[in-house]
Amino acid sequence: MKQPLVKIEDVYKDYQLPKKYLFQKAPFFRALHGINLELNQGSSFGIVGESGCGKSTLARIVMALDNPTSGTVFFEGRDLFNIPSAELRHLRRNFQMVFQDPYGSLNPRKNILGIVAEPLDTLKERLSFAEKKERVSQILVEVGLNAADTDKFPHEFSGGQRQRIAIARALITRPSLIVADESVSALDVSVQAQVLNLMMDLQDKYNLTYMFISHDLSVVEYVTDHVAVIYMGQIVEQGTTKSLFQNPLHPYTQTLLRAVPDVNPLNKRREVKERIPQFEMTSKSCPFLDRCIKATKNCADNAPKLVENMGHWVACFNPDVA
Amino acid sequence: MFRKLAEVFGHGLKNRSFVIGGIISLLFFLVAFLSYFWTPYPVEDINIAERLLKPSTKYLLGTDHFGRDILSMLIKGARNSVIVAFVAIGIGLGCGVPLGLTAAAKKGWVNELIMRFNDFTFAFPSLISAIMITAILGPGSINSIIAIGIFNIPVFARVARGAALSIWKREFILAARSAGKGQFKISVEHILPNISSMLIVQATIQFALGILAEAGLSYLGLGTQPPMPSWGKMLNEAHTFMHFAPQLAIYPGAAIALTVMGLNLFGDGLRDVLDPKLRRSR
Amino acid sequence: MTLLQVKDLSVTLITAQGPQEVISNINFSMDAGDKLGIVGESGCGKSISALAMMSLLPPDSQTSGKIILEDQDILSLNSTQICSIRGNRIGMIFQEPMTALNPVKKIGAQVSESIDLHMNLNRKQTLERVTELMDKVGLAVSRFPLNLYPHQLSGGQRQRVMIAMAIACNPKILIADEPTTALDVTVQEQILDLIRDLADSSGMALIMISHDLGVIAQTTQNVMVMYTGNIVEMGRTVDVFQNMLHPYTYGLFSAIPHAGSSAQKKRKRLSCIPGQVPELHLRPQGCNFADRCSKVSHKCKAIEPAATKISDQHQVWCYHPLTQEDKK
Amino acid sequence: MRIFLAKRVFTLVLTLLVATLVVFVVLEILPGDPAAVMLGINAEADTLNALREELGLNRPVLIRYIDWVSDLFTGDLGISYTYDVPVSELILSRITVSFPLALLAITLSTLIAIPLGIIAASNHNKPMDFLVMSFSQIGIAIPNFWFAMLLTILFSVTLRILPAGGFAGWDAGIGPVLKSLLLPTIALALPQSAILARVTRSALLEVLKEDFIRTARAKGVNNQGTLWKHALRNALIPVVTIMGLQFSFLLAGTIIIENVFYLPGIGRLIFQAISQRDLIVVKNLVILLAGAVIMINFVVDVLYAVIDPRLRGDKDV
Repeated sequence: MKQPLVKIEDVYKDYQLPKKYLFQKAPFFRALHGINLELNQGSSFGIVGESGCGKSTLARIVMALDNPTSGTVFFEGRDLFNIPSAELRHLRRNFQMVFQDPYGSLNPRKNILGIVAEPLDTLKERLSFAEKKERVSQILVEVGLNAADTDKFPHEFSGGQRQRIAIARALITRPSLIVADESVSALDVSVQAQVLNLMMDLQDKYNLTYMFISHDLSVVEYVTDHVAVIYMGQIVEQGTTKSLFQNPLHPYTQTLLRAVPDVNPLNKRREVKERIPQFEMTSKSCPFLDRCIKATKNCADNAPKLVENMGHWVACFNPDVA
Repeated sequence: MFRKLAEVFGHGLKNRSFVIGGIISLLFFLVAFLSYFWTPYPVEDINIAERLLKPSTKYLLGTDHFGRDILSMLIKGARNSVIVAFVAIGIGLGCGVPLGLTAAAKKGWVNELIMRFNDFTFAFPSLISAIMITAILGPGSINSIIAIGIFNIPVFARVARGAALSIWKREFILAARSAGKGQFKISVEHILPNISSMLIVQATIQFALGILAEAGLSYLGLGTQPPMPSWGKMLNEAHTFMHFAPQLAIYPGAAIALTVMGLNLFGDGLRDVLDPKLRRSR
Repeated sequence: MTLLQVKDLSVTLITAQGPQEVISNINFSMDAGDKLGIVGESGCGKSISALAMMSLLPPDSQTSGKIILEDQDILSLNSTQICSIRGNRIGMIFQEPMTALNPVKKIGAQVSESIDLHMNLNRKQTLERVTELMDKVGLAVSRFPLNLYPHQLSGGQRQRVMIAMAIACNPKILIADEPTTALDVTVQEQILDLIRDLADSSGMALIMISHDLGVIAQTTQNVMVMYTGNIVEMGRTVDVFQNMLHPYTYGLFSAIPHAGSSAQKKRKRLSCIPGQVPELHLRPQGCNFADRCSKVSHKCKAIEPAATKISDQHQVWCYHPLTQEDKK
Repeated sequence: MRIFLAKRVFTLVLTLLVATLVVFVVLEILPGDPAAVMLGINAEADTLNALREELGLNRPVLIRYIDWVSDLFTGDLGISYTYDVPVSELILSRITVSFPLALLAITLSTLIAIPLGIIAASNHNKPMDFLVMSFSQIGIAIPNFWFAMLLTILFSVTLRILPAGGFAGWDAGIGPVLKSLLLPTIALALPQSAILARVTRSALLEVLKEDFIRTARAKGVNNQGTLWKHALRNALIPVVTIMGLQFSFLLAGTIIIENVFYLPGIGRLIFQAISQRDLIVVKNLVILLAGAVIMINFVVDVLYAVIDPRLRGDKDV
């Protein structure tokens, strides 16, 4: 079997919280709770969840910008958290990131050349200024900007153009993986469509792998071929986009999908029923217990593991098999 | 670089504080510079016969109790103020900014340590440090430089850290880290340029404060020593003659006030000139 | 009965490029109990028009036209009269629940403030009213005591406090400016339900401002689509969303990836509107959308189009409304 | 709130300890032989030895430090070399001048500054604002001792209605005391209030831009109401910060001002002690001043939490 490009292995991430009593052991917040994933070359993998579910933390760990508390990430078979830092720096040319905020992700004090060329430092060979400029101009054209834009500064561009610059920066080292953390969320729909199209074209051209993180389900459905739904730091459902979106099994996935307001005013939504939690939540319970309409005693006592069901994986004792 | 400076300057010309403050500050520096080449009379010349003269065409601002020319002493005193304030700013920037940048980059106990050090140094206003130093070394202008410089360190460290922390949260820092840049390189390449305008503004304010502090120390006799004239020292001497030559108290004080006001206005103007640019490009 | 009538409203703001007209001559009206949506991309003037109705624009802005609430022109009132309308006859909810509440005041005090200002109640009655309001927005006082501070609540809960504040004095109109943009979908769903239920049960009119077509579709009966300070299409939500006539409205709809796209065998490119929303000082002459429009003609570039009535309920500001053919 | 206080008290004690260490190192160890410093270069060997013996300088450094710190707790600070009276007595008698002066000054400056700041902010960009700002620019630029001299020239030399200096003493009654403290208080307070007014104004203007101010206005609160009920408390954090800082400047200020007006306070004492090289007095006075500043910083930190509930670290719902 072919080796996966990225292998996320049992990743936990805890953040310390401030103490509430003086002599208490510092409490922690578990942002990620045993995440296992494999991303194959050329695929686009979606990570879906609400704010605070840990999806951005996961992105940062995959990018080796943050250390997991336990577990690790393999990139092209190499353990990112167990290699010399010089090697990691060099390896970084192969995975790059496109961020959410087109205004915050470009240093306002640097010109476009400086911004886009920055990842070139991860290459082993040192490039001359002329070589850098040549490569930057080339990539700018590729993302739909002008080769002459190298001397301009970020504030001279609109939000959509800035996001193109960010894509150019991520692409300049010809990486195999691009992690896109809410990369189109801040854009207006008309611009969002342009940027999505660009990303799709680039994927076809360079056989890129995307890890596409978003809270926008319709965008994820459109862009990705595999998807994982994260709730409170755990994967609750995972599978091919097609099977997951057409046949969501986990109550949480269903809640998410149903909550998206339909653009057709004739498709009136059902009212949400008020749920009264019936079971006491413990550290062993299913994380979705207090919001689940199908919760049982079993769910309160044991956390379900991911099991295969109807062609994809779901962590639920009572999946909705229609 | 030059294009940017020219741009800032162009915006500045529309700002009243920037222009007025800039002109006053420039005059002050020119006068201080002038003292190296020329003063109307040598300030060491004691001429008891012509003591405590009122302003006249010979002595534009009159003479003091030793018959020294007040104008000459003011000109030379400007030089003294500039040097003390400059070196003290240098100490503050040189130690404070790296400390602040480190605290912002490292977080954890390093940050805690630096911040405690900061709070602690704040507990010793320059006058108290100067008193301690004088108590063991005896008075001298070096004292004032060290004392004011030490007090400047936590000021710059705080400004640098505060500004740096907000820059560290921005996404372009994550981008730089994904490009394999370490904390030091990021601090120098990304953080510093983005907080430099704040540091410059703070420096002009500290410059003004430094002049005030130096005057205070010299006034108490803890700072600059005779025969080098200083504005604070002149005020101290004027105090003795307050009852029959009150005019002596006017000039040095006015010189201090005008200079400090000029620098403060310039700092305010500079902040306004630099700020909207920052906001727009965010 | 006409509750609110906006006549020839124009707003000019002072920007970095000098004074710019951000809203040009918009006209609309609504009756008691109506639910009106305003939709458009950032910078189209949808929030500005809401702020104009509340007279909350920056002091250096210029406003012309009329905003008639029942029988009063809001734009002609002095500041005392305006204050007696705000929070009393018009309530408003803002986008950022995190920053829209005063961090150093207890939530109970923040909700009771508008009651104290506009209703003549004694302390006990005020407390009763606040308790009733908190119940209504789903923050029962038993679980959420009134002495909590905003930072102790989640985003959705804060937005509920905002809603309680806005409806405290039974306003005639509730303006919701992107009330759920900062919230997660599941929370958004609850907040939208709450707003709609409150409007239905009290007969209060609702102006829902959003960039999200789905939100507008699910909460409004009428809608106006705005682009760079102009209304480009207006009508019943069903008509506009099912049978859009302006190329811009159509462009908006085709640019969003639709649910069910994963069912298709081959991924299609998204159709998108070329170019970008022009900056205010770079708006073209004539129709503002001309530069990005597929059906542009010479006329579009010369003269701004006036309203074309398609039916009693449906108007479009375009010389070349789309036909069924165009949409294929 | 409790854990917050506990943490702060812990840092307070730690900072105070470090302060004693620094003062001890600078004044007792760095000079090498404090006795030599006190007596000057021409001192005889046996006089030096006698003084060393008296000061206990022959004992190990660590013991000396511990002794001093415990002395600080008991209040037995030794005997002044020049005045030949217990240092604690000396300090206590001088504090009766300095403390009222500092208190009067900070009160006066706050009473002037906060209203001025509010007036300026509520008349933003109007003539009143410009007037307040001009006052502030001038006030910041004027050194307090020069201002003190100008006041003396005007009220004592020219108008002859207030004393040019000296302290009437508490035995003379409250009237003469206030009369002798009036000019020093004004000289200290006005420049301070200039800074504080400016900070108050800019803090208010900053807060007035916040979203929740718009919310308040949307509720129908008028301009005065938003300013007083919503903006003011939020603006207090920077104002309190600056007030804390000003207190330390004020201490420094009193040293100068007491010398201008010949007031027998702590400032005058420390100045005299330095010129007489009375290290015992200097050491204890410096730690007193530094301790006062540290205490004020502590109070400011606690005030933050009183003003802003977010800083209390309370439990969430």
